[in-house]
Amino acid sequence: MVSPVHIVSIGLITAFLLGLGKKSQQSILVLVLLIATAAMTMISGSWLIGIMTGSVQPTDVFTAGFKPPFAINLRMTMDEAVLTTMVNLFGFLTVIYLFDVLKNAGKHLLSIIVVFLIGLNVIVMTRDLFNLFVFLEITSIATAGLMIMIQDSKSISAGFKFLIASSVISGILLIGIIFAYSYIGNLNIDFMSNLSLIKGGSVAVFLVLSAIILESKQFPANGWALDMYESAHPAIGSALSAVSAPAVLFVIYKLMPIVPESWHSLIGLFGLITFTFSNFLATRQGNIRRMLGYSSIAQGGLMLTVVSMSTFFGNSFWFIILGFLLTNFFAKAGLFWLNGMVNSDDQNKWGVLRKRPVLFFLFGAFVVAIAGLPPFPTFFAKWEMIMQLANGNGWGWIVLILLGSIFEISFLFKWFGRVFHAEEEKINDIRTPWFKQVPVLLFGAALLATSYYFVEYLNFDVLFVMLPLLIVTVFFAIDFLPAFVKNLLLIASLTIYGYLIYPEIDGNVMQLVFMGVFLVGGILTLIPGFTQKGTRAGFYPFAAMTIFGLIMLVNPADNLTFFMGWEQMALGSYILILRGKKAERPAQQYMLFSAGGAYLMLAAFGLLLHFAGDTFFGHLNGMLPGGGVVFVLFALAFMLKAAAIGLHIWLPGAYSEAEDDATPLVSGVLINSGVLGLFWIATAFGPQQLFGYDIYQIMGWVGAITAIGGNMLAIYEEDMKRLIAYSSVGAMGYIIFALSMNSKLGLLIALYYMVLHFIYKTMLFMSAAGVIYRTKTRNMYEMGGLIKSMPWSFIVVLIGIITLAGMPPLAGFAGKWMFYNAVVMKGWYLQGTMVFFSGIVAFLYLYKLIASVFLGQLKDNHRKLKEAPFVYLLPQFIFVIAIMVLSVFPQVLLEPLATIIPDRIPGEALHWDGKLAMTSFGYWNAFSVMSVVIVMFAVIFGWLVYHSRKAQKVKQFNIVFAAERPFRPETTHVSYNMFAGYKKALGWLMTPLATRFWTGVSDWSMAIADKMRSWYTGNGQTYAMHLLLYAFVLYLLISGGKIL
Amino acid sequence: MVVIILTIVLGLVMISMAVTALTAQRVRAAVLASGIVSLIASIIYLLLAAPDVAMTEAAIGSGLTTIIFFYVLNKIRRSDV
Amino acid sequence: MEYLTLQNIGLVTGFLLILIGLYGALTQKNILRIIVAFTIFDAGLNLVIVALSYIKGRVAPIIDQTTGITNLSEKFVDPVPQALVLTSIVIGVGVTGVMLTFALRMFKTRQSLDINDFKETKW
Amino acid sequence: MSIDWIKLLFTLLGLFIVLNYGLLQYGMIRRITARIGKRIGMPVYQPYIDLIKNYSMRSQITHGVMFYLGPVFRLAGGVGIFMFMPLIYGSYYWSNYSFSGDVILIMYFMFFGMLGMALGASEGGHPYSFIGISRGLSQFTTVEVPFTLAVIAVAVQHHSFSLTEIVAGQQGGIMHWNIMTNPFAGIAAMLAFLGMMMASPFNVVQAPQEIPIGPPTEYHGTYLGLLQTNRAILYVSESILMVNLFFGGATNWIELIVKSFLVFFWPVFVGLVFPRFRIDQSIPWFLKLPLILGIIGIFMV
Amino acid sequence: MYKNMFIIVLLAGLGILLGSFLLTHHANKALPELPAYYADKTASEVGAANVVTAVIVTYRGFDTLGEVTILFVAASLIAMFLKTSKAPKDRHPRPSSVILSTAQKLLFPLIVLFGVYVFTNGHLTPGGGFQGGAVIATGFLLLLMANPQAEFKHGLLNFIESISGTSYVIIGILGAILGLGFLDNRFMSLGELGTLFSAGAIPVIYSLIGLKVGAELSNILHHLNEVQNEA
Repeated sequence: MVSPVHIVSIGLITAFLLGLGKKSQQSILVLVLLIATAAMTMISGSWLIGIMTGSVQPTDVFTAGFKPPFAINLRMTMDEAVLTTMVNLFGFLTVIYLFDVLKNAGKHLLSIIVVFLIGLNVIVMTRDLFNLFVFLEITSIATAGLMIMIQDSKSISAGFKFLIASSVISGILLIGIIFAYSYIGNLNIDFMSNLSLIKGGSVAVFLVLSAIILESKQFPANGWALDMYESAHPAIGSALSAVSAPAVLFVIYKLMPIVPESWHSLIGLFGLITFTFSNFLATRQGNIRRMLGYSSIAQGGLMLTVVSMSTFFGNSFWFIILGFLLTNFFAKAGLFWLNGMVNSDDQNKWGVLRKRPVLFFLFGAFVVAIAGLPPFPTFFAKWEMIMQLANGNGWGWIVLILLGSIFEISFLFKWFGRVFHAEEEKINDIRTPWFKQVPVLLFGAALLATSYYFVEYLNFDVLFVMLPLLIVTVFFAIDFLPAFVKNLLLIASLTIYGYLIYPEIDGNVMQLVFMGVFLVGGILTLIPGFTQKGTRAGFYPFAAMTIFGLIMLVNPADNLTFFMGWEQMALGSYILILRGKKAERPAQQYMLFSAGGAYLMLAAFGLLLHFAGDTFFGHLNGMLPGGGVVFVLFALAFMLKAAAIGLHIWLPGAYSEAEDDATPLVSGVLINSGVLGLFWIATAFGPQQLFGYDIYQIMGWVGAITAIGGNMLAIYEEDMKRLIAYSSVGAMGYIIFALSMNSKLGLLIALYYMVLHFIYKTMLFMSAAGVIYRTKTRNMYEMGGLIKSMPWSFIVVLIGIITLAGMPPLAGFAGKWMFYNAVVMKGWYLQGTMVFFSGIVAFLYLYKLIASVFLGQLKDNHRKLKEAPFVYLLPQFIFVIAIMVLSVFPQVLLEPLATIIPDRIPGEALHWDGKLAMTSFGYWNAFSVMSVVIVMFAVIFGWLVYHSRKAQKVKQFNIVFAAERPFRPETTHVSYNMFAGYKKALGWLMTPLATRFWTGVSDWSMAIADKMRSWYTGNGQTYAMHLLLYAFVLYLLISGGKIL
Repeated sequence: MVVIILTIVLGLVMISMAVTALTAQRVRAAVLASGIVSLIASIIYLLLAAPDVAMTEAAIGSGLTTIIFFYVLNKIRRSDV
Repeated sequence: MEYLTLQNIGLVTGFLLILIGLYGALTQKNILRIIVAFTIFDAGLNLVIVALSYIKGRVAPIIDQTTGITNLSEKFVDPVPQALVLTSIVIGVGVTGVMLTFALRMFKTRQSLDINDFKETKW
Repeated sequence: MSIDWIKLLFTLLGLFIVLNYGLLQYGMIRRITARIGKRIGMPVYQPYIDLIKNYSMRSQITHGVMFYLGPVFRLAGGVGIFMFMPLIYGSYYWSNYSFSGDVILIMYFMFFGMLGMALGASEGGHPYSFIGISRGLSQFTTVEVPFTLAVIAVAVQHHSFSLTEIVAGQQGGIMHWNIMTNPFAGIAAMLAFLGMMMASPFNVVQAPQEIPIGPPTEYHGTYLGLLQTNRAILYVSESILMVNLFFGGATNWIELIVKSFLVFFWPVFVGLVFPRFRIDQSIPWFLKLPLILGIIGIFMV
Repeated sequence: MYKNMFIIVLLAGLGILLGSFLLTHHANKALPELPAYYADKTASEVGAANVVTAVIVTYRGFDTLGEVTILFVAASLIAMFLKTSKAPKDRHPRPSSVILSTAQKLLFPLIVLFGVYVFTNGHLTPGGGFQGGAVIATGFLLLLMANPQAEFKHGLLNFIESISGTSYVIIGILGAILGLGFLDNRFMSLGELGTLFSAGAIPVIYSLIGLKVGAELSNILHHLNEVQNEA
C-alpha cells in the first residue's frame, strides 16, 4: 500500500514539473495532470477499499520519522480515505471536464488545480493545527487562482472578496492556534484534548473553531462565498461545493474532541440556521449558480449540524453524514457541471437540456437527490436525523430542518419545473462534448449506486419495497421503447406483482382493499394510455413510481417504509402532473404542499418515536395517551393529501393541468393515500385531545366545511377537469367527516366512500379525458350535445353522477344512508346537516357537468366527433359494472370492510339480515330498492314506448324558441355561468380565503427573503465585517457574555 | 531595563506608523509606513531572540512586500494619468 | 512593573497592531489601503507569536560555542513559534502578492480602487 | 325473495287511489285558486281530460334518448316515493314497499325523478330548460337543509328513521304529533315544504310568466301525460310524507286524505298570499328563518 | 460613520478577548515538553545547530513544503493573472541610469552569492532557504530595475524553480524510503554538529528551498515588471 503522503508528493512533483512545460505542449501537460490526479485517486481509493475490506489497517504517517507531537503526522483512516478519495476523484473528473479549457489555458492553471487538490488532501489528513493552517492558506490561494479562470470583472472582484474574507479568517485561526500552543505547548490536535479545561484555553479553542466555522461559509457571514459561487466557472463552483466544503467540515469534525461538550449544540444550531435561511433566500434567486451556491451553503450548514453533534447522533452519525455528504457531493457537482454545459444562469435557457434525455434525467435525479426525496441518501439521512433529534427532544431543531427543507424543495422544484417547461432555444443547440458528459454521467451513476447501497443497507422488505424499486428502475432503463409496449409491460408487471403479493396479504382485508384500489386503479387508469403514440418518454417510470409508491404504503414494515412510499408517490405524481402542458405552476404548488405534508408527517414520526417508541403508527393498538400533537400532525399531513379545505388550493390546478389520461391516476387513485393514512391514525390512536379540545370534533368540522367548500367551488367551474377536481375536495371532506366521527359506522362509511369515490371519480375523470381527447377543449360551455356522438361516455357519466349524488338505487346511496345513521348516533346534527347540504350542492355541478357536455345543443365543430376510443371506455365500463354490482349487493363490499374496523372503536356496527342492512335507527335493502326501481322503470318505459312508438326524431335545433328559430347552437346552450343566481345568493361562501392566505404567505415570505437578501451588499469589506460579527455573536452565545 | 525601554519606544513607533499607514494622504506613504512597521518588527524580533525571524521579516515582510506594492502602485499611477 | 516584560510589550504591541490592521481593513475604502492594513494585521500577528516564544533571559535557539550542547532546553527560547512565524511571513507575502495582483486587475476593469465599486454580485 | 303478490296488488290499488286523488286535488286547488282570484276556474275534472287528451295524442317527436327517458325517470321517481312510503299505520298491506328502506331512502329518491327530468329537459335543447333547471336545483339545495334538520330532529326524537316507527311514536292524540312535540322542527319542515312544492312564492323555477315555454313545451303528448301523472302522485306522496312525519300519520284512508289535503293546502294558501321571490332571494330566505328553526328544532330534542 | 462605530465596538470585543489572553497567560518559566524536546534532541537527532532550522526543515518539514507550495501557487496565480497581452509594449521607456546598470553588473553576482551563503548555512546560523531566496530575489530585482525592458529568459527561472521543487519532494520521498519518514533528513549522514556538511539532508533541502523561493519570488517580480511594460 502506497503511503498516503505520496498523494501529496505525486501532486507536488506534478505541479512543479508542469512549470517546465511549454505552450506548445499543453495537451501533454493536461495529460500529465490527468495521470497525476488519477494516481492520487488510486492511492486514496486503494486505502478506501483496503480499509473497507479490512485488508489494511488505518494508519498514521509520521513525517520526518518522528512520532507526534514532535512532528506533523497525517492520518489515514476510513474517514480520511473517504474524503481524500472524494477530493481526488473529483479532481480527476474536473480535469476531464475542463479538458477544453485546460487545453487552452496556461500551465499555471494546471499547477493551481493540482495544488488545490493537494491542499484539500492535507487539510483532511493532517493532525497538526498549524499544518492545517498552512494548507488552508494553500487552498485559499489556489481557490483564488481557480476563481480567475474566467477573468471577468465579476469573478475578479469575487476573488478579491474571497481573499479579504480568507485573510480575516486565517488571522483569527492563527491567533487561535498560537494561543492554543501557548496554553498546551504543542500543536497536535490529538494532544489537545484538555485544552479547554485550562483557564483561558477555551478562548483558543473558540478562535480556532470559529475560524473554521467561518471558513465553512455559515449564514449570514457568507456573502463572499455566494459571490464566488455566482461568478466562478461552474467547474470551480462545483469544486467549492463538492470538495472544499466537505474538507472544511471534516476539519470541524476533527476539532470536535477538543471542543467543550456544551458548545456542540450551539454550533449545531448555527449550522441549522444556515440551512434554513440559505434555503429560504435561495427561493428568491434567479441566477442558477448563485442559487446553487445558496443551496450548497445550506447543505454545508446541515452537515455542520450533524458534524458538531456527532456525539449526540452516536451510532447513526456515519449514516447521516454520509447520506448528506455523498448526495451533496455527487448531485451538487453534477448540477454545476450541467450548468457549465448549458452555459447559462437563466432558468429559461435550460430548456435546451431536454434535448439530451440522459442528461435531463440526471438533472432531475440531482435535483431530487438534493431535495431529499427517496430513494436518494439524503432522504434516509434526513429521516434518521429527525428521528435522532426527536429522541433527544430537539423539537425546535426539527422545525428548522423541516422549514429549510420545504424552502429547498421550493426553489429546486421551481427550477426543475421551469426547465421542464422552458421553451427550447431554437438557435443555440446545447454543446455536450464527451469530456463534459463523462463526469456528469459518472457522478449520476455514482449517485444512483450510492442510493442503491443506502437502500440495501436499510434492509427493506424484498417483496414490498425492493421489488417495486427494481421495477421502477427497469422502467427508467427501458424508457426508449414505444409507449404501448411500456404500457403493456407496466400493466403486466402490476398484474404479476398483484399475483405475487396476493398470498402475502390474503386474509388482511384492509390491505386487500387498499392494495386493490391502488393496483387495480393503477392498471385500469393505465389502459387509456394505449392511445398514446411515440415513446411518451418519462411517463411510465414515474407512473410506476407513483403506483408502487402507493403500494408501499399498504403493507409497510415500519414508519420509514411508509414515509418512503409516501415521498416516492409524491415525486412520481409530481412528474406526472408536471407533464401537463400548462402544469408548471400547479405542479410546483402540488410539490410544495406535498412536501409540506410530508414534513409534517416526518415531524409526527419523530414525535411518535418519542411517545410510542419505534412502532409503526398504523399498528398502535388504541390509546396513545397525550399523543394529541402527533395525531394533529399526522392528520394535517394526510388532510393535505386529501385536500381538506384551506389546504386544498393545490388540488384543482394539479388535477386539471395534469395530462388528461394521467389525471385519473393522480386523482382518483392517489388521493386515497390520504384516506389510508387518516384511517390508520383514526383507528390506531384513539380519541385525542389538544389543548383540551377534542381533535375529532375539530376534524369533523373541517370535514364538513371541506365538503361544502369543495362542492361550492365546483359549481362555478367552467373547466371540466377542475370541476371534477373540486368535487374530489368535497368528497374528501365527506370522508374526513366520516372518519372523525370515530364510530364503527363512521369508519365504515369512510372506507366505503373511499372505494366508491375511487370508482366513480376515476370513471368520471376518464370519461372527461375521453371527451377532451375528442373535443380538444376542457371548457364545458364549448361543448354540448355530445350524447349523440358519445353515448357510452354519457352513460358512464350518468352512472357516475348518480352514484356521486348518492341517489338510490345506485351504490352511492348506501353511503348516504349509513351517514345519516352515523350522524344521528353521534349527535353531530349541525355538521351532519352541513355535509348533507354539500351533498345537495353537488347536484348543481353534476347537472352542469352532464348537461353542458352531453346535453343541449351540439356545436358545429363537434358534429363529426366520434365516441371516445375503446381503451378509454373499457376501464370505465369495468367500473360501471363494479358500481352496478355494489348497487345491488352492497354487502359484498360492506361486510368485509366492517371486519377491518377494530373492535375498540365505539359505536354500533352495521347489522345484516340477509340483504337487509340495519342499525338501531333504520334499515335499508338495496336489492329490494333496486328491484322496485327496475320494475317501475321498466313498466313506465314500456308504457311510454308503447305509446310513442312512432315518435319522430327531430333535430336538436327544432325547438320552439319564442317563435324564432335559433341560428347558432351557442345561443341556445345556456351553459356559461350557469348558476349565476346561486352565486349571487351564496357566492360569499366561496370567498377565496384559503387562496388569499396562501398567497399572503408566499408574498410575505418573498418580501422577507428579499429584505434579508439585501444583507449581502456585495461589498467585500462588509462581508469581512460580517465574519467578525458572526464570531462575536457566536462568542457571546457560547460564553454567555463572560470571558471564557 | 534599557532593552525594555527600547522595546517600548519601538513599539510606540510601530503603532504610530501603523496609524500613519491608515491615515496617510497618499497610498505611497501608507505603503512606506507599513514597510517601516515591518522593519521595526524585525528589530523587535532580534530583541526577542529570534534572529531567523528577524531576517525573514526584514527580507520578505519589509523588503519584498514593499517592492511589490510599489510595482503595483507604479502601474496604477501610470494608468491613472 | 512585573507586567512590563519584553514579552508583554511585544504582545500588547502585536495586539494593537492586529486591531489597527483589522480596523483599517474594515474601514478603508481604497483597495490598496485595505491590503496595507492587512499587512499590518499580519505584522501584528507575527509579533504576537514571536513574543510568545520569548522567555526572559534566554538566547536564540542556535547551538554555538556559547551555549554548549547540554541543558539546552534551559537556555533556549521556544523555537517552535519562531518556525511558525517564518512560515507565516512567507504566507503573508504570498497572499499580499496575490491580493495586489487582484487589485491591479480590478483597477484595470473599473479604473477605480474603491471597494464600493466592485459590487456586481450581490443578494 | 318471494314476491308477495297480494301486497303488490294492494300497492297498485293504493297507487290508483292516490293518482285519482291527486288529479282531483289538483283540479280542486286550481278551482279554489281561481275563486280567490275572482275567476270561475276550470272544472274539477279538468286534469282527467288533460291526461286522457295527452295520452291519446298521436304526433310525437323526440330529441333523443335522454329526452325520451326524462319523463320515465320523473314518473319512476314519483311512483318510487309512493312505493317506499307506508300509507296507513298498522296495516301490512298498505305499508307498500317501505320495508326496502326508511325515510332517508324517500328523501333521496326525490332526487331521482328530478335529475331524470332535468336531463331529459336539457336534451330538449331548449335554452330555457337550462335556466329553469339551474334555478330549480339552486333553490332545492337550500330547501332541503331545513327539511333535513327537521327529519333528523324527528328521527332522533323517535330514535328511528323508519317512518312506521315515527308514526307509531305519534299515536295517541294530537298532542303526540311531532308538530306539537317539536314545533320548531315542524315549522321548519313546513316552510321547507313550501319550497319542495315549488309553489308561489318559490315557483320562479317553473316561472309561468318569464319562461312561458319551459320543459312542458318540448314535452307534449304522452310525455306530458307522464309528467302530469307524476305531478298528481308526487304531490300527494310528499304530502303524505309530511303527514307521516309531523301529523301523526293515518290509520285509515279518510284520515290520510283529509290530513294530506290540509297539508297540501298550506303551500297553496301561502302562494296565494305572497308574491314570488327571485331565485337569489329565495335561497337566502331558506337559509334564514327555516334554517334557524330547524337548528332550534334539532336541539329541542 | 455609524458603520465605523459598529466596527469599533466589534474590535473592542476582540480587544477584550485578546486582553483576556494577556491576563490568563502566564509567562513561561520553562519550555513545555515539545520545544524542550527540540532544544535537547536536535543536536543528536537531526544534527543541526540551528534548532529553528531543524524544526522548519525536519520536524515541521511538511509545513515548509506547504510554505514553498504557497509561494509557488501564488507565483503561478500571478503569472496566470498578469499574463501579458500580445499588445505592443510601451516604446518609450525611461532609460535606466548608468549608475544603476553598472552597480547591477557589479552587485548582482555578489548578492546571489550572499543568498547562496545564507541558505547553505541555514542549519548553522540564522537564515536559511527563505531568507536566502529573498536575497536572491533582491538581486534579481536589481537586474530588473537596471533594464526594465529586458527580455529575460524566464525559462531559466522556471527551470530552476521546477527542478529545485521537484528535487525537494524527491528528497522528501527518499527520506521516506531510506529514512523513517517523509522529509526525514537522516538518510544522509548527520555529520559533525556545526559543520557545513552536517545535519543530513538539511543543507540540501534548504538549498533547494532557497533556489526555489528565489526563483519564485523573482518570477513574481518579473511578472510585475512585465506588467509595467504593458501599454
